[in-house]
Amino acid sequence: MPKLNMVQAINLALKEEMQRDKNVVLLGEDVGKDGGVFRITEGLIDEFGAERVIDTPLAESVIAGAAIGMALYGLKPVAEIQFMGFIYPAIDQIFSHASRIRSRSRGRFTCSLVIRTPYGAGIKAPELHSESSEALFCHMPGIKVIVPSSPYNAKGLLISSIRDPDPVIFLESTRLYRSLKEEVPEGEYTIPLGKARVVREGSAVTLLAWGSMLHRTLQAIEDIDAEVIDLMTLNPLDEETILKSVKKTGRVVIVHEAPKTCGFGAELSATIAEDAMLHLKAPIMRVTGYDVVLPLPKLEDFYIPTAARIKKAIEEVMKY
Amino acid sequence: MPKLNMVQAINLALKEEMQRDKNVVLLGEDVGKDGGVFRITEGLIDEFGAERVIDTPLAESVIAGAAIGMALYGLKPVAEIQFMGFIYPAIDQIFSHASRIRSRSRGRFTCSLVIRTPYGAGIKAPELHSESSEALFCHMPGIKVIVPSSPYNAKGLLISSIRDPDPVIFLESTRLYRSLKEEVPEGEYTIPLGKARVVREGSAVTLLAWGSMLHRTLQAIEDIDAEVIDLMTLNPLDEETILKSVKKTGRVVIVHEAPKTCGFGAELSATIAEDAMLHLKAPIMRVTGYDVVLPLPKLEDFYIPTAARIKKAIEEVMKY
Amino acid sequence: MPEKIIESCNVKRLEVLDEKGNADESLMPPFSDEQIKKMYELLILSRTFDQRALNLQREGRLGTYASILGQEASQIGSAFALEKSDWIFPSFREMGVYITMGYPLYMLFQYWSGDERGVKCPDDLNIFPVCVPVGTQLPHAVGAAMGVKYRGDKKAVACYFGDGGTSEGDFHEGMNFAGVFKLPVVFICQNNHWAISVPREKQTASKTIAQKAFAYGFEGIQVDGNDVFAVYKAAREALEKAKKDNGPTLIECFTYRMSDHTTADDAIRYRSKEEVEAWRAKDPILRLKLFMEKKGLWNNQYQTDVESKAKETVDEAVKREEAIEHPEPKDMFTFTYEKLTQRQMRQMKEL
Amino acid sequence: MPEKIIESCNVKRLEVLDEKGNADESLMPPFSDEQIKKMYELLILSRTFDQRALNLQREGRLGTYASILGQEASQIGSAFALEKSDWIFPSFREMGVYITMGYPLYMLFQYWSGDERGVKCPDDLNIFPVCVPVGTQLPHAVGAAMGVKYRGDKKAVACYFGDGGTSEGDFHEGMNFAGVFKLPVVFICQNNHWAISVPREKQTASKTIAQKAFAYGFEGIQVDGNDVFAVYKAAREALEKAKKDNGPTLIECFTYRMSDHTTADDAIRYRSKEEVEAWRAKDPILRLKLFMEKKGLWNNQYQTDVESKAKETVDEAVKREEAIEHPEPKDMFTFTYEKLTQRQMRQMKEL
Ligand SMILES: Cc1ncc(C[n+]2csc(CCOP(=O)(O)OP(=O)(O)O)c2C)c(N)n1
Ligand SMILES: Cc1ncc(C[n+]2csc(CCOP(=O)(O)OP(=O)(O)O)c2C)c(N)n1
Ligand SMILES: [Mg+2]
Ligand SMILES: [Mg+2]
Repeated sequence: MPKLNMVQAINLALKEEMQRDKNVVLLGEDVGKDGGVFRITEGLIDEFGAERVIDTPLAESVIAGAAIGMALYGLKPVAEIQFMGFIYPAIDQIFSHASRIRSRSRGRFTCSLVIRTPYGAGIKAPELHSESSEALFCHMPGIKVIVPSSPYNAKGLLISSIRDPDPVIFLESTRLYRSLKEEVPEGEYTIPLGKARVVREGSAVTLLAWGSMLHRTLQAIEDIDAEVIDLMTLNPLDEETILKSVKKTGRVVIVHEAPKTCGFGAELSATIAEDAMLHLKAPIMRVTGYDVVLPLPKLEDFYIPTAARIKKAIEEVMKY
Repeated sequence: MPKLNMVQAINLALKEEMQRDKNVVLLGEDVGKDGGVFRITEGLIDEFGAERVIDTPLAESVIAGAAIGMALYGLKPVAEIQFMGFIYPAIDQIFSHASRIRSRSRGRFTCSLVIRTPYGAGIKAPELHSESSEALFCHMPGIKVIVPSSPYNAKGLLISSIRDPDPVIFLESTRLYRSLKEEVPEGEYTIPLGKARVVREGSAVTLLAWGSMLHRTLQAIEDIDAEVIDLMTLNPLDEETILKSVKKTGRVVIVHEAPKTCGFGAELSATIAEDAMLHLKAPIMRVTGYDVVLPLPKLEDFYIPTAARIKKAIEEVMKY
Repeated sequence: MPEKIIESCNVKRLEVLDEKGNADESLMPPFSDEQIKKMYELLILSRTFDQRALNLQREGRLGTYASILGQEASQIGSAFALEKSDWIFPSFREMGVYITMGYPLYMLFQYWSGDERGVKCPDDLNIFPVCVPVGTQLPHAVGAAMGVKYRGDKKAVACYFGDGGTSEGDFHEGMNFAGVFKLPVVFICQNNHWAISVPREKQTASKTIAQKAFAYGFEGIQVDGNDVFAVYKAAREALEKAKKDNGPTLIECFTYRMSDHTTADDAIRYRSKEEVEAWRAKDPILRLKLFMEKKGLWNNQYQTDVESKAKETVDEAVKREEAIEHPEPKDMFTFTYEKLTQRQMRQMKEL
Repeated sequence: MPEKIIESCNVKRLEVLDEKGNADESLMPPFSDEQIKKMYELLILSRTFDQRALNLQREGRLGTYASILGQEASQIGSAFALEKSDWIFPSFREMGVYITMGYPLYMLFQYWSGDERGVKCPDDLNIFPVCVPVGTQLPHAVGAAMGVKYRGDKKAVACYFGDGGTSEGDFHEGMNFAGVFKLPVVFICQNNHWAISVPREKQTASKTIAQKAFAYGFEGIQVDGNDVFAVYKAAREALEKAKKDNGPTLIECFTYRMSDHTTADDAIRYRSKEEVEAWRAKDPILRLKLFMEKKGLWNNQYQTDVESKAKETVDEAVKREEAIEHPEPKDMFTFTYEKLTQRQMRQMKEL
């Protein structure tokens, strides 16, 4: 089986879905001839033409909004926002419309679309190229939020996202794009949305992470008997898998890149504090980005949670 | 001392600040001749003229963005977004700029501005007129988020917000605008940002709420020895007051209107689960709006947390 | 020639029917008498609906409502040019469009009484639900038009918005997409001269709304929006152009909002009675009536018939709407996603 | 007259200096020889800076960098018309503007090496930091111009952006505000014909960018953006107009991005060498040189002097920048709010 990196796996998922279903169309800035600034859509315009791989003007709100219109009309648009820092102008379309159309029209109109966007720090890019604002999208009922952590999962989750009848925000860690390879089968397979994945079983502490922070977390474990869960879908949340683990271990460390306050870690912690409190042996710790404006490259490494910080938090909860 | 409702108290705060400081200017849709759709700015255009009470075109992004530009230039703009549901097009300006300008320019440029907006359900308004998305703004370092719960506090907090050197989102509960009156002194007084207020002391359970939900919460208490805290400032959070109370009572119920998932209640719960875990006697409960698209008026009352639901949660934690 | 003119643009205004009911025959669309009567009846029905909605609101039987008074010709004239298979993206002030397309009246009352089910569009129509956030529907119209074009369907997309809507970023981004991709979409701006309390001239410094199309490389035209023939003509031509894949058009319907912005508004606060009175003389129904009278298509009896039929239809719609059972609290969960989430299922039990 | 023209617009293009170095004397601004030489030296300095930045990036001594190659006349010409007290809102590709205003070169290197302190503007200038999200600076410029107007200051605001930036909603909302409030702001669009891989004609269907101003009720003009005299002249006039409170202007500088979009881009993937070569003949420095040579303002010695002075200045800036101590990790906390929050103080301890 071929070993692919995340860029190749995502490209393959798009290609196969486009081959399978003529309704699948791509749109975004530079997704056509250039193949996207990360080359995710490379070659697709050659195979599927400019009508299905649409280079758009530089306008995120209408990229999202036009995708909504296409979805209403019955297409299956996959829109790319060039970096997550540029999704903010599209938030109105996502929050006010994509997430609400099914409800507003009592199911007459639906909004099956995917918005893909690279997220996260670690590639020393300019300002606003390193955002990790997944929590914002998890607060809006009607949207699903997916964050794959490896090429295999990226492909399966993206296929599921494209086929999902509801709007999906699909976040791709820029740091993971080319930093790991994995066996990725050709041909279709899906990974269900809404299900977390136990990456490593253990009984002393539950570690919750997603996207690139999963790998940081795994680096931090060493000889600890930790259970590591890769959430993959943030919303709707797989509480079952999480609570089962927490009830077993009694200790939790949550890791994410975004600033701490109101990050998705807060929801995880609150869910546990509400539904598994009696099983907890220690405070629930969050290892996160700081509550600061994400710094430019020179200080970036100091912002992102390190294995050392994660380890320290694990040691902390192990004290109880 | 005159008894004022929230509309009058906010109007008074604006008026007095405008009298005090010529740099204070208002802008927004219909804030001038019409006095705002809730009449918050009524009469101000007559006193201060159209140059200081600026009716703008219908464009939220530039309302926020122009306020930023004014603040950079040294004015003290107070922008009104007509309803919180229409702040989404301005999020990019708020997140990418208002919150980051001080950091980006290492303090050379600052962004002392207030964005006021009515929030919350309960007045049977059309779609998107009842949003309560405060949590989104709390996730963005660099912004302060204020939610007054009464006329007296509204005036004092708004004066502080206008004088604050950082950008403030100031949320006004539509339901509270005219539903309660309170003694509000003329002349300046400030209420510090970043400080919560213990509304009622108690020792059995800590109830955390803000804005209109504070009143619902108070209605739910009856004969319980509850400590009720009105957060007033959501960000930066007054952890001290909260943790002190929780350490005393060992039980927590959090109440908000926004959908549960990733609402601000999650941050409160997570903060407590991290820093006061050993003092907890019961799960931390959240009584919130449901994870649904906020319904139109016919079902609105079923969406908003009721005193009965709050009471049930209190009873629940009291079982431990 | 170092300072040269490299591009230019003329903005046209179209009028067919004047205030006295005289039509310019050279511009008159080829209507049958039946069509003209049909339009007249739709105008009356829309106004009857509108007045009833205002009354019901006053009686507390309807929520906040946005009146279309004065704008009926802009709405009926343009919608009359549409086919059932066309896609329509309204704002919140297009009751005349829904009515012209045959949307069930009782459902409109249902929507304005605060019940989502009222905008669950019947399957044989493609009218998108009322769009509350101003201007945000343009991108949807554009996206649907991309779908039409992609599939090669012989349909057009109509998108309605107000003069205030033209200030929003989404107006611009949508118009620009339409120009770049040469989309089969017709943008219909009802310039009713007010956006709540903000008058048209404070909304934008451009002399016309129509000229904004020039910025996107396609045609814009201003029509007398109280002239149902002119509106129809412009819409019809633009729709045909769209269906022939000749790209988008912006139509500025020059009209006036005779009522308050909504029932929650009080226009006396910000505009003069004289201005409103001056527009009353331009009433779109009155001038069509004068035209029909001259053509022998109108008499008192006809008027009475049309009015009582409209009243009957509206009465029946109100009755039907008021008989609808209140939505179930659990309904608020059912359409968030295709399937309920685990969390939602637990939350439903709290109801 | 039922179908009548109610408004019209002509779009002008201004050229002063042609590719052979001939200037139209009737349009030539009244420059002294010293001023012309100053402009030439700024062009050379900017290009020297730019080439060095590209080299440093290649060597891994600078982060991603956006070259200004080919656009120097648009930047120097317009900035040359500005006063120190004017306010400037750049995008991310205006190094020539910073340099012309006298911004410390070493700080520009510092910024592009990933250190915020590089855009802490010196107190005697009002240049806003590099703006990464495309088009979002227009609203700020507009707000600052509202401040200027409110205070009655005799200043103007200049706002720079690219052809791609004109597609964003913020462009529209900002331009519309400027028109409505008649603000003292000059919008300078560097139409360099590409937005990363998207060519100008796919960015918008309007023939020119300049004509977009018509949508907002004020003037737009296209200038040859590789002609430093034309750019200066248009900017100067627009700035004077602004300072006289006669409202905003849009200037389209018709130019070309000779380099890749940034050092992270590879333009070969999407555009032809021929196109790039055709623009090379229009080089803005070359034509000024030819002009100066004809006027006796240029010779080989002068060229050598200017180049070596530029090299020296840039060398020194690089040296100075590279001597700066690495920012402290705690620096990332210090400017989030005026004062550190409790939470931040605890977080700082984790460092
Ligand atoms: C994005 C947004 N901002 C503000 C509002 C509040 N609002 C509702 S209608 C309206 C004025 C609309 O004016 P116009 O577009 O001219 O339409 P009209 O009401 O005249 O039909 C405003 C400001 C809104 N619905 N959406
Ligand atoms: C809102 C936003 N979307 C996308 C990007 C990514 N991006 C950076 S520059 C650029 C193209 C800009 O083109 P143009 O405005 O013509 O300026 P130029 O690069 O040609 O100077 C894009 C898409 C961004 N920085 N901001
Ligand atoms: Mg209007
Ligand atoms: Mg460009």
